[in-house]
Amino acid sequence: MLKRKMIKNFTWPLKIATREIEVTRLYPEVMMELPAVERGIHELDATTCIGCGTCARVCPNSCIEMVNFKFGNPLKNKKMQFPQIDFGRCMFCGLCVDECPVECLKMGKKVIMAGWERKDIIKGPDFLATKRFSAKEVADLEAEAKRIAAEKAAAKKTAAKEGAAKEGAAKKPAKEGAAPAKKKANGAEAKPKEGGAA
Amino acid sequence: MTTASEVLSSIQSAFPGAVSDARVESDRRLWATIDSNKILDVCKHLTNKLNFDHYSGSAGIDWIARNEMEVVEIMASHGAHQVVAMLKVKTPRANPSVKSLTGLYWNASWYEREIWEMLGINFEGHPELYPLLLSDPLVGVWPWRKDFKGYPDYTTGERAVAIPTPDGYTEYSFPPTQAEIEAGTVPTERPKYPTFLERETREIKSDSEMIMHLGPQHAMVPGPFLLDVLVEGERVKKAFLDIGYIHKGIEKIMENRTWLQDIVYTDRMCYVASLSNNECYCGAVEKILGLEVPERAQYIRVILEELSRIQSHLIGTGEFLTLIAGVGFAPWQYMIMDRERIISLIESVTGARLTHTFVRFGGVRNDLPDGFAEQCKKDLPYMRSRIEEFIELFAQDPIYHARMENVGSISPETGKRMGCAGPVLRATGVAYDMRKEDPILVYPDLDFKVITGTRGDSADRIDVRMREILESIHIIEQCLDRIPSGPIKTEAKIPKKVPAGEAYYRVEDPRGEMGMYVISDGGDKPYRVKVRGPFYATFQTLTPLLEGTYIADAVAIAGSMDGCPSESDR
Amino acid sequence: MGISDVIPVPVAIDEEIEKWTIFGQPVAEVWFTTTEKIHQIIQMGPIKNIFNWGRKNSVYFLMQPMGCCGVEMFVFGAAPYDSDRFGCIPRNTPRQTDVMIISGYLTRKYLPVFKNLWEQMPEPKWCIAIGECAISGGPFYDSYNIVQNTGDYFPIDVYIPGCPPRPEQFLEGLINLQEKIKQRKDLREY
Amino acid sequence: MAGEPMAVVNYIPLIIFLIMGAIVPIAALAVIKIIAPNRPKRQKLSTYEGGLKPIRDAKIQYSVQYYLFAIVFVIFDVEVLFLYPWIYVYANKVMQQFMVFGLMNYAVFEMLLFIVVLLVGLVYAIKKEALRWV
Amino acid sequence: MDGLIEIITAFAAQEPGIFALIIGIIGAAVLSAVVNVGAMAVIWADRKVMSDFCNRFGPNRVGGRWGILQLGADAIKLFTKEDVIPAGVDKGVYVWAPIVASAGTMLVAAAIPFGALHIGGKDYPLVVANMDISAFYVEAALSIMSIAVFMAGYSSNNKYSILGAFRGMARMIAYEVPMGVCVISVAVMAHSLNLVEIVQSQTVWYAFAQPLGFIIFLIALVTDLGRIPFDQSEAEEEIICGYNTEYSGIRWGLLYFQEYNNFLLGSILVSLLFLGGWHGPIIPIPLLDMISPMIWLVMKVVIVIWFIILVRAALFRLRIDQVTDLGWKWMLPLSLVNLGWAVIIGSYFA
Repeated sequence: MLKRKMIKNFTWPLKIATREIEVTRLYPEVMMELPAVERGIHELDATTCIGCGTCARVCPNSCIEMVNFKFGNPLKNKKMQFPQIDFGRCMFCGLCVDECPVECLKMGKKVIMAGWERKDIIKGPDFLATKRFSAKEVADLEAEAKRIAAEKAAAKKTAAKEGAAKEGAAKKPAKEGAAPAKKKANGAEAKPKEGGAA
Repeated sequence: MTTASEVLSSIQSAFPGAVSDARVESDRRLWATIDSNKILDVCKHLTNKLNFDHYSGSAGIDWIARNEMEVVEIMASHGAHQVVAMLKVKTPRANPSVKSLTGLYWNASWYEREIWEMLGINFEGHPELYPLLLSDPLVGVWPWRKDFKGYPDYTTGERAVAIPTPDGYTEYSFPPTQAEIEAGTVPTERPKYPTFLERETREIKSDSEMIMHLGPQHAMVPGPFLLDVLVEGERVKKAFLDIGYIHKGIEKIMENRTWLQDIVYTDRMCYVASLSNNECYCGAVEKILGLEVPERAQYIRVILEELSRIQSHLIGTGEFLTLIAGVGFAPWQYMIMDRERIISLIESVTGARLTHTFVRFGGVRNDLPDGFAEQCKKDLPYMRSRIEEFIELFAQDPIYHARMENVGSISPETGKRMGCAGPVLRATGVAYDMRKEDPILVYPDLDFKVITGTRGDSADRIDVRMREILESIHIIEQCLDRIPSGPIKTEAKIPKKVPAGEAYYRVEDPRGEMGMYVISDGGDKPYRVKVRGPFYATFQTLTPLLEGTYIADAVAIAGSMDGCPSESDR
Repeated sequence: MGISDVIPVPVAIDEEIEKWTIFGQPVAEVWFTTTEKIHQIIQMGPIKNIFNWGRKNSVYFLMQPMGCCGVEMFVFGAAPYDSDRFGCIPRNTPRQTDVMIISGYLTRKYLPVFKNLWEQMPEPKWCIAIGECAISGGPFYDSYNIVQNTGDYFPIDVYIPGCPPRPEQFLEGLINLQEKIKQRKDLREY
Repeated sequence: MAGEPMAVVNYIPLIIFLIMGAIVPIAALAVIKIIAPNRPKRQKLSTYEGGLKPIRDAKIQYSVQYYLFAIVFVIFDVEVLFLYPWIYVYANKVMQQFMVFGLMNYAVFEMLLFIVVLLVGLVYAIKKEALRWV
Repeated sequence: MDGLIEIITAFAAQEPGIFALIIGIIGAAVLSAVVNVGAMAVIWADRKVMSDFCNRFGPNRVGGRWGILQLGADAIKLFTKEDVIPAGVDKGVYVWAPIVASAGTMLVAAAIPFGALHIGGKDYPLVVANMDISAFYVEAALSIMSIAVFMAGYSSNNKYSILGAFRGMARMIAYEVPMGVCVISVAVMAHSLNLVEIVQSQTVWYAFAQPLGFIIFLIALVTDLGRIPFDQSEAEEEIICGYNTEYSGIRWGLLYFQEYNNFLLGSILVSLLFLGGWHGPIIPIPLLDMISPMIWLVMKVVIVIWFIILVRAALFRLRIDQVTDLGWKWMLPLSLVNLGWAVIIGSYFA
């Protein structure tokens, strides 16, 4: 009995000591391979984001805020609002990703982030967007958006006119119909301009 | 086998008129509203005649619309039958007071103290109605009441004012803002009671005794809690436990988030067993919703919960080893190394290391990745061989035996009476495992044993955990063989609003029986979520165990409980 | 500002010392001028750099697990991530530590305790906030018992987001702290 | 060796070493007086005990049982001290000629007797639980 | 070479006082450097070997991949750390504890032979104070550390410290007697208490001649050094850092350093008493043959140090009552038995 006691205590560390070091992950030099489903730092596909704000609403921690960002798709995202994530509050639960209707928000394999100041870890769409349009493309799309808006406004006007003509009523309803259309066009224009100037 | 309806009829025949409203959900669940004057007799009857020897906790609910409060006593049995009786006792909201069960059940003390400090329900006959989780200035605001305005309207954390005390310490006060004073969230009258320190200082009887703080910052504590020992020499004469240093108010927060968002909070209750907590919450909600989980999703859940159990036991035991052997001891590092493998496996499915948010209503978040089964088949036999090595290491080490054997022994009767949970209870020889008692998911189809010990001491607790890992590996291997293909989420649409109802769901957490009592009032947020944490139950038993031991033993006992203060504090 | 402020002279022998002279000068004055000179030399650069090299390569942290991050802190110190590579080892008493890792929820009950621990650390000391709860209160930001904005109470040098951060991020925080010490950009002047 | 006079000069280096051993830490402490920061604060100087304020002073009356240890130690240590001069007797060539029972020399016999007495004393102390830890 | 030695011996015979003074001053200067560098090497080895057993790297960022400068970085940091003397401490004792520890180790170093030079077929031991009773003296001086531990713990006015102090003292007194008896058993066989003579008399290593004594001495030494499984006086998981809980900066550094100093000196003592000291075959290469006794001694010391580090990685910590029980109820009787054995063996087979 006595001779078998305590032997393993010594043999096990000795056995391990003769082995090559394999368990230590050599972080600063080599980042370990993370699985495909890793919930790391968010990646935003700005070309498809529609700026609906679902992510901001579903976040249990309300760490997502919608901010302006100019390199998106004004066709889909008229307000040009994109998520800005306060990583000082994000808990990487993935609910925003699950709930995103167009799957433009993803969580990537990148996990490393450190900030020397509190504001360093609040990351706007500029940091998050892995896919984005260039300034020129945005300008094109804006023009496109303008054109579409104008077309729509024209269509509405004509529709309103037709309606008015059909009903043969007074000018009032026609005016009502036209005014919102105009406003919409203005709104679509104003936001990107602001972004463009900045 | 006793069923819930039999229990109900037994109560009704023994105490006619005591049960005012009853609902038998299934063979295993009974909801009954008991006359508040007869609750003690009913409980006695249940315990003596119907084998309800497991007081599983109680929940306080503030029904502000009905202008009444409710205390739900959760009663179960240690294996004699599988009925969980939920006995509701109603009390008016104006001056809430119910009878205390501490005379009948030793472990009722903490549950009732918690309800008192959170909801202000007085318990007649409770010997020491002191605050448990909250700091002294917060007592009297009754934060879990529905009309508590401190949350979420006015959050409190931002205005701490540091006050240096004359003897060189800093205290913080949180002076009320104008808005809070107007809203009336500041307690005007506080109940009078001695503070924790005053209470324990009274116990010092002679000059050779001293009170030593083991915590809140101490190498022993896995999270902040205060274990004070009154020692003479090195012999512990009395131990005091103060928890609540990381009380986060999860139950209150969960009432103010949507059903889906709440999953996130269950993760953070016990971070080394977050999958079990996910499962517990989602299972309860699924029960209310009446959702069926696809079989593949059930298997995935079982696999991950067992993996989670393995890693939890490994880190628990690893921490324990550092306590009795110092950080220089090599094998605890081997445990952490092995745990990394399991963590990698879990991470490859869930995408996170600790907080998974993986289980969803009616399914799971994502499917098993390609190559998962192969990786498991590679890692699990390795794990098994390692665990066998650990068991051998402990078995042949005389110092380990000298340190651990007959240290902190719990007899089966004491274990039941004190309401221990999980490996701590099973080490005493009571085979009480939720996977067998209250089977969920596909556990009934799987073949596994409930591991029990014989002596109930610290060595046994570790041994039970180690052998449970082997059993978990066995379960996972079966699951991998049997897992069918198919959807991982139910096809039924999950509504934003959950219909009114209530459910109590129990799972076997790595630390034992975890139950969640979820009440819905038909809104998009839960009306009340009550968590019955396993470590909360086990934690209470710590203080009587420590009496008469040495300080080194006290550390070993506390370590062998595999503590998770985050879960007990919530 | 010198490395040390005024060297306190013991009260009892204060007068005694004032009488002493060396080379015709009062001893206390010689002492003060000498230390002043030494501080000036240290502040000039090279010696300070050596000091900072030593400080940055020997960062002992206070073992204080507070939440989920506490578990990762455990792993961070153990074999799989091996913080010892950077000369960073856990100590249990604040008296012997250099960096406080806030690894979780800071509650109202715990704040004074934590402040005490922080104050009892000898300078120079640094503070790393690990995880959401330590940075902003995290998911419990609106709880009645949680202290938000830890930065108001502790001078945090490095913020590491994550919930909990991976142990790699602990290392990243450590490396950032080392960089900060090296560049003397940490919040405290020594 | 036995029989040679003790060389007193051999003890001179000890004094030098003692001074040297004391100078090194004193020099280190002097260095930190100059180069280390010094910002005493009331709270910094307070006693550490898990972050909380300690309850009462640490200077307690330690258990009396503990001092029994010390007493037993003194007894045994003094007895063991007797063994050191004995070695000189044992090593003495002259002494080795005296034989007891024709088996062993006188010094050895004496020593074995002494050991037995010590062991009896030890057994007594253990039986009386003088060596039970507090 | 021989002439030089002759001159020195002649001088030593003529003016023993002055010779001792000169040797003392040179020795103190050299040895304090050697011992301190040695202790740093031991700390470094402790960290590196420990990490080996855990399959990790240990310090590898400063001073190449072996992390040789890690200790330098630690030392610089400790020197620039704030000097905190807590308000409640008994200041005089608190300040003096590290100094006592340091002086104690230097006293040990004075009497320990650090090897020998093999010149002209003769071993010239390298020892500063070659006393007649140096074995006894060294064994006694090794436990000055316990006094320092008690001073540090008792003056700190901290509950963890005070328990550490009492534990350290109880542990020391439980193992001091067996350790002394083991030294006596060795002296019985060697017919001398002089360490040099003990080494020279070891035709058979005393580890083989009296294995029981060797084991007891090793255990007692580990206890004296306060290393696992006998590190109760600073059991980190029970009483934080034990006696040095309230020590910070260089004061803690000194205490910590002296532990390792003692570790080194204790290991040398084991090699001298039981492992044949610098005995070993002479390497037949010029110059190397001169220092070959040193090489053997260093090898033995390294093995002893490595073994004690292995023990730390392999064993659980004992409880303090078990430690004292083991000391009084097993070690002391067994050491007396060993003494009887040594006496009998020594008088019939020596």
